[in-house]
Amino acid sequence: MRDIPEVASDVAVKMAVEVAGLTLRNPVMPASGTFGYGAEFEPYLNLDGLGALVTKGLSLRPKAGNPTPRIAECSCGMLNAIGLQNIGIDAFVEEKVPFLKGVSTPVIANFFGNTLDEYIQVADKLEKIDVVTGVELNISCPNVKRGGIVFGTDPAAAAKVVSEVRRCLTKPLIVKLTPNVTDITVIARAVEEAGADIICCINTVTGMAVDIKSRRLSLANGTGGLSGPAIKPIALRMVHQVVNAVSVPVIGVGGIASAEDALEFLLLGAKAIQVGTANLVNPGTMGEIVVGMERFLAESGISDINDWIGSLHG
Amino acid sequence: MRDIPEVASDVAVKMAVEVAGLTLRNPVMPASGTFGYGAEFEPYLNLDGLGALVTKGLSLRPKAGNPTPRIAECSCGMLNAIGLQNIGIDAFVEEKVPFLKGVSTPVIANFFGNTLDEYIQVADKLEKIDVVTGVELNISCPNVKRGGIVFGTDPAAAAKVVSEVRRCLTKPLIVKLTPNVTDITVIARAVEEAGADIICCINTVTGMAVDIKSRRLSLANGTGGLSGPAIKPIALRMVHQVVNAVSVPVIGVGGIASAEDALEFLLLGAKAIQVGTANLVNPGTMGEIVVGMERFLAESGISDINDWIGSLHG
Amino acid sequence: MKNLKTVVLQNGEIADGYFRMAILAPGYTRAAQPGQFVMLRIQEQIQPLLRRPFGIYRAAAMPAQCSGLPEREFVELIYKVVGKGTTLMTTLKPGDSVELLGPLGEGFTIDSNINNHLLVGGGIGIVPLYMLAQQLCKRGDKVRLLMGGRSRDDILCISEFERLGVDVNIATEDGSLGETGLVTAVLERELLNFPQAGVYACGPMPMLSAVQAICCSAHVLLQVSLEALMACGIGACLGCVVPGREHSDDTPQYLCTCRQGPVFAAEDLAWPSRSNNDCHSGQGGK
Amino acid sequence: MKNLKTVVLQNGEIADGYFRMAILAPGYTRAAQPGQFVMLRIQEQIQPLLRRPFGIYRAAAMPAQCSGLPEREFVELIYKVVGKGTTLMTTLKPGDSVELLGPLGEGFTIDSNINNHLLVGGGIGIVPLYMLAQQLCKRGDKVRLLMGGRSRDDILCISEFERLGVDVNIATEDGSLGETGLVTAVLERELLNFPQAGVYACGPMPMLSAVQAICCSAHVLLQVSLEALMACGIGACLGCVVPGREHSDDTPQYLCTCRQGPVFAAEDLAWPSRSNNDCHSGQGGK
Ligand SMILES: Cc1cc2nc3c(=O)[nH]c(=O)nc-3n(C[C@H](O)[C@H](O)[C@H](O)COP(=O)(O)OP(=O)(O)OC[C@H]3O[C@@H](n4cnc5c(N)ncnc54)[C@H](O)[C@@H]3O)c2cc1C
Ligand SMILES: Cc1cc2nc3c(=O)[nH]c(=O)nc-3n(C[C@H](O)[C@H](O)[C@H](O)COP(=O)(O)OP(=O)(O)OC[C@H]3O[C@@H](n4cnc5c(N)ncnc54)[C@H](O)[C@@H]3O)c2cc1C
Ligand SMILES: Cc1cc2nc3c(=O)[nH]c(=O)nc-3n(C[C@H](O)[C@H](O)[C@H](O)COP(=O)(O)O)c2cc1C
Ligand SMILES: Cc1cc2nc3c(=O)[nH]c(=O)nc-3n(C[C@H](O)[C@H](O)[C@H](O)COP(=O)(O)O)c2cc1C
Ligand code: FES
Ligand code: FES
Repeated sequence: MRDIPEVASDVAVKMAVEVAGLTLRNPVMPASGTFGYGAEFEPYLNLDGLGALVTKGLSLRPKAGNPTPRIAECSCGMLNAIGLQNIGIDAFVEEKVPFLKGVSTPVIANFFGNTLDEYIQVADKLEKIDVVTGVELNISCPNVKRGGIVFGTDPAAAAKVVSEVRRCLTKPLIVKLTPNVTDITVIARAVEEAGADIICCINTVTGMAVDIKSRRLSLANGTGGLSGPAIKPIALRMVHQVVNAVSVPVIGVGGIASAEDALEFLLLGAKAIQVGTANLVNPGTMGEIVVGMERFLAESGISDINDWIGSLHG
Repeated sequence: MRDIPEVASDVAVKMAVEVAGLTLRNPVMPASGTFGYGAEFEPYLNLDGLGALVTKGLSLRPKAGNPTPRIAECSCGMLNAIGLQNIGIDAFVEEKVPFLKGVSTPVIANFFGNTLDEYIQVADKLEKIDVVTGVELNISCPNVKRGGIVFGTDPAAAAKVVSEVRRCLTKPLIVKLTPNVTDITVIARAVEEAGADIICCINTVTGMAVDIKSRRLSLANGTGGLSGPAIKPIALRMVHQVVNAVSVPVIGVGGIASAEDALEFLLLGAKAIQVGTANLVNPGTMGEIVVGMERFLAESGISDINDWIGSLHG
Repeated sequence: MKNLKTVVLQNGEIADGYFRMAILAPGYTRAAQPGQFVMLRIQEQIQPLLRRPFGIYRAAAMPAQCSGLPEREFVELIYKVVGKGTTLMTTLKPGDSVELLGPLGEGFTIDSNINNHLLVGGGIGIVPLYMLAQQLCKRGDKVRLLMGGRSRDDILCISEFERLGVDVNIATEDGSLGETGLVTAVLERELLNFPQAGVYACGPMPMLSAVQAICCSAHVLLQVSLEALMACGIGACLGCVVPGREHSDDTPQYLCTCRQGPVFAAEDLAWPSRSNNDCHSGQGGK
Repeated sequence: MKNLKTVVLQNGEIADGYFRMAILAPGYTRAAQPGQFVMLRIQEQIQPLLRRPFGIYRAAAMPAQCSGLPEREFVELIYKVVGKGTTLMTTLKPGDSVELLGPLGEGFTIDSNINNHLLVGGGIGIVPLYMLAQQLCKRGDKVRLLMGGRSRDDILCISEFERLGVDVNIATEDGSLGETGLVTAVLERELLNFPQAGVYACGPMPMLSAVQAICCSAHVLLQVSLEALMACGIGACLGCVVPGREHSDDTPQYLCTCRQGPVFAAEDLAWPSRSNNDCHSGQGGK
């Protein structure tokens, strides 16, 4: 019986990365919606040992989310239809920002809107919050009819929201893409052109579960977002595609649960990675990932993680 | 230690289904490319106990397929980049048809072409092979640059190939769709309109794997098709969408490995199901699925599987 | 709250389909409160992906042994085999590794003005009531357990409650043990005898609804321990919410079962019974 | 060829990182041919998804016991722990369930005109050679095993070959057992002594390539047992192919390792060595 290892190591590997103006202690950060607002993980993790903190998706007004059941376990994955429940941007400032001020890690605020105007209003507010170092624009949530899917699957709509939001923001702007499209490179290029500093992919893959005993869909919402190890091959493919399609840096997400998983995304050229579902399974995961990456790189004779990033052999 | 159960049971459940002119003993059939040409499974399965046999995808000329490595295991799934290796339609007639004549189960020939003309030529030939009861048009293989992806992701191109092939065929025409699209209902409606008798979904989801030890992509082809339990939630979602979008019957495929999995797809309204990767893991799977479905239905007091199909509660 | 990489000490069947598992758990004797739960990771594998939530039945310590083994704290779970995870749990043997996240959630609130307590359990709902009974008995209060189940096989651990000094009433639907019928009938009767009692209930939702309706009309305080699908157990995913008192379809109000619960004052929740709103005056806050 | 739902009889470490497992396998003593393999399903779970291929080391029967146990046929595997599946295999205990698909593939072809045999093994490549040695020794032929490995830990089961009457030469790269160096050096030398020998090799690909080049120049017949990634093991998925003799980038020719192999006549395969084509006249078909 042992405790979860701390985020620290004396292996001499330089882990810091620069991602379009964001200076990160290491390339590991949580995926939005799987880390609450950060404080929930304090007992299990040294928050100051992470590359960044990413908040639950914020909207202009508080959002109650979908009816229950909201989650279902699947083979090597889970479906969620939380429906973007969140306390809203104002309560975030009041209730969560004070805690985040005490953390030395850069804070990235994930946000979304139901309309273009809402996106802009939230961006305006986020620009003014000091503790927010960067923002992550979610144009990809597949759960809420008007909360993303229209923006994220159509290149013109995606470009529009990105350029509008861009105008309110001096902070680094991450745009998070949905995998539920025929060709993710088309969307990636559109949002790059519209002013995205960083592209983050992927959000969840739309899925469904059904219960043959009750003969009902398992989620009250019908469909939900598939996440976890099951989607890692899809995420790797899309990160590879996007890295080769755009020149802005890419953050890889999808099914990362171990240092090896994280190293795979970096090898394909992702400059940083996010951990989602694995935080729910084991709140100490990200600490273990940082330590594991350092160990692997040290053993491979690599002293700077930037030498690993994108170093895939022909 | 016991042997795999036979495909047979004395439970009094009517298992036969009618699918657009195809009369099937039960709704269970193999997914193309995971069952060879049938004979490979004789030692493990009573071929006459299946709903249908579906062949490996056939092309006009023999096809060598992709270089190796061609497969990679993933969490709850596998990637394949076989590249549609097959013996070609003529060798099929010479070498495989004689065996298939000895099987009482309807034979469905899966096929594809690199060009519209090739599709038509193969369809012409299949129409003339007596033992072929139905055909399955693969417009969805994601592995071969010109062998499908263009047809399967664009509604106009999909409709074109379907209507051209339709003209050569009196036999029931199944069209198999790729999941790698933004909105599968658009493609489904297009191929329905163009003359598909049955829609089959889904083919594999494009994915990738990478090996951090060799720092290479795991598949020689780069990307591959993800299959197995990992994709079941995606397949269920798409089957649900397509069932609600078209009026032709739907065959469900993707991650089915047990009777419960099969019953889920049928509950959503699929009229039949295909088993792919699970055949590779356990060549007796389909026999176990048929027996397991009968048992479940009998225990649920359902005497005709048609009463189960589409009986999802509001 | 910690994530312990620890080991199973004991695991065995105690009744048809019910198992009891002891897990090495330093710190739990002091930290665990009645009504709290743990998230158990059955094996360090990807499948099944999610941890499983289980109420804490008991936290205790094995004394140090002459053989040199030091004192060892452990936590005990009692689980019903229902699906993939619990089936896998039955295969665990002493020494097998598990991960234990906990103790989690808000447990029962003990009101010092109430000295008479009715604990109502249905089947596996017995679990969170034992530590509650321990604490209440330690205060010298009068504690009565009303235990229901389908048949005698669903009535667990009764003698352990009796040893604490708890009076026990049993009701089974098939009459194989105790009275024949539902435990809610017993509750209605006992509330006549103890009209000032505090009620604490854990069991299937239909039972909890019936208990709520009864307590509501009897104007007694009720706390319920709920189950909900959980991914994280720590308030991060918002998968485990239940409708709160103010909930309506138009203005949803969701409470987090893993963090604001699993024990709730009944009056904080939305109940199907229409009389609910009338209750709130009668029932005190948690 | 059958899929047996069966049980493990024995499983234990025989050298650092190498295990030996016996599995109950009715029918195998008659059915299994030297060089064939099985696909093992380690547990009836979704993860790891695919079966793992293993050569058949030996198939035999335990005699009936006075205690009433009937005669039991079993198959023995020897495996190296390299990844997820083989790590999981080390945890299997007697009585644990596994599924065994086999015996599969085409094994070694024994040419009755050849009476002198050189078996070349590298590390775990020893596995398919034991049954081959059994059969060749039974014919009264002269059989010599040339065994290579990184260090003494990689040299397995030698005494069992010796008990069959096989002469054994060992070479290790670090010199910790036998000669220092590569087994291919031993082969070159022995081919001078036995210029008419048939050669049978199993081991890592670089070793097989070197063996092929040597046999090619020596004009002796070579059979090689290959490894390939496999999903099905029965010729259904076409995942396991290797380039055949006629293979080129323009006109690929693929052979199915699980069905046309795993043992191939070297001349039927494509080899990196340019001298390959010159060989074919010198080497007979399998
Ligand atoms: C706070 C809390 C305390 C609990 N205490 C106990 C206890 O002491 N003893 C006991 O036997 N059970 C208890 N349960 C229920 C227990 O968590 C489930 O029986 C268990 O998770 C089922 O897992 P499975 O893999 O066997 O079932 P499966 O049906 O295969 O599980 C599939 C998914 O559904 C979830 N799930 C299934 N049933 C339930 C349920 N009733 N409640 C919550 N999630 C469920 C699983 O966690 C898993 O994510 C408690 C639940 C909660 C929320
Ligand atoms: C015909 C044949 C006979 C074999 N006989 C033996 C034997 O007797 N003893 C022995 O120790 N090993 C043998 N191997 C190799 C053995 O199959 C692999 O070592 C094993 O599959 C590794 O599984 P893993 O889960 O531990 O490794 P992982 O790397 O986790 O496996 C991931 C995937 O790669 C595959 N894989 C990894 N290494 C190999 C390999 N070398 N060959 C084929 N597939 C591989 C696995 O099957 C799995 O699908 C044989 C392989 C073949 C094809
Ligand atoms: C419970 C849950 C809630 C999520 N909420 C959000 C969200 O609010 N905003 C967002 O952009 N992504 C959200 N996601 C998606 C994740 O950030 C991530 O993109 C996805 O889960 C894939 O990564 P994973 O496989 O590591 O979980 C959520 C995912 C889960 C599982
Ligand atoms: C090895 C392999 C080969 C395949 N070959 C074909 C093919 O030739 N034609 C085709 O339409 N689909 C092919 N498929 C896709 C399957 O038919 C099926 O649609 C997919 O695997 C999803 O089902 P599953 O999860 O049950 O495997 C192949 C799949 C695999 C795994
Ligand atoms: S289980 Fe994740 S918030 Fe409660
Ligand atoms: S492993 Fe499937 S064809 Fe050989």
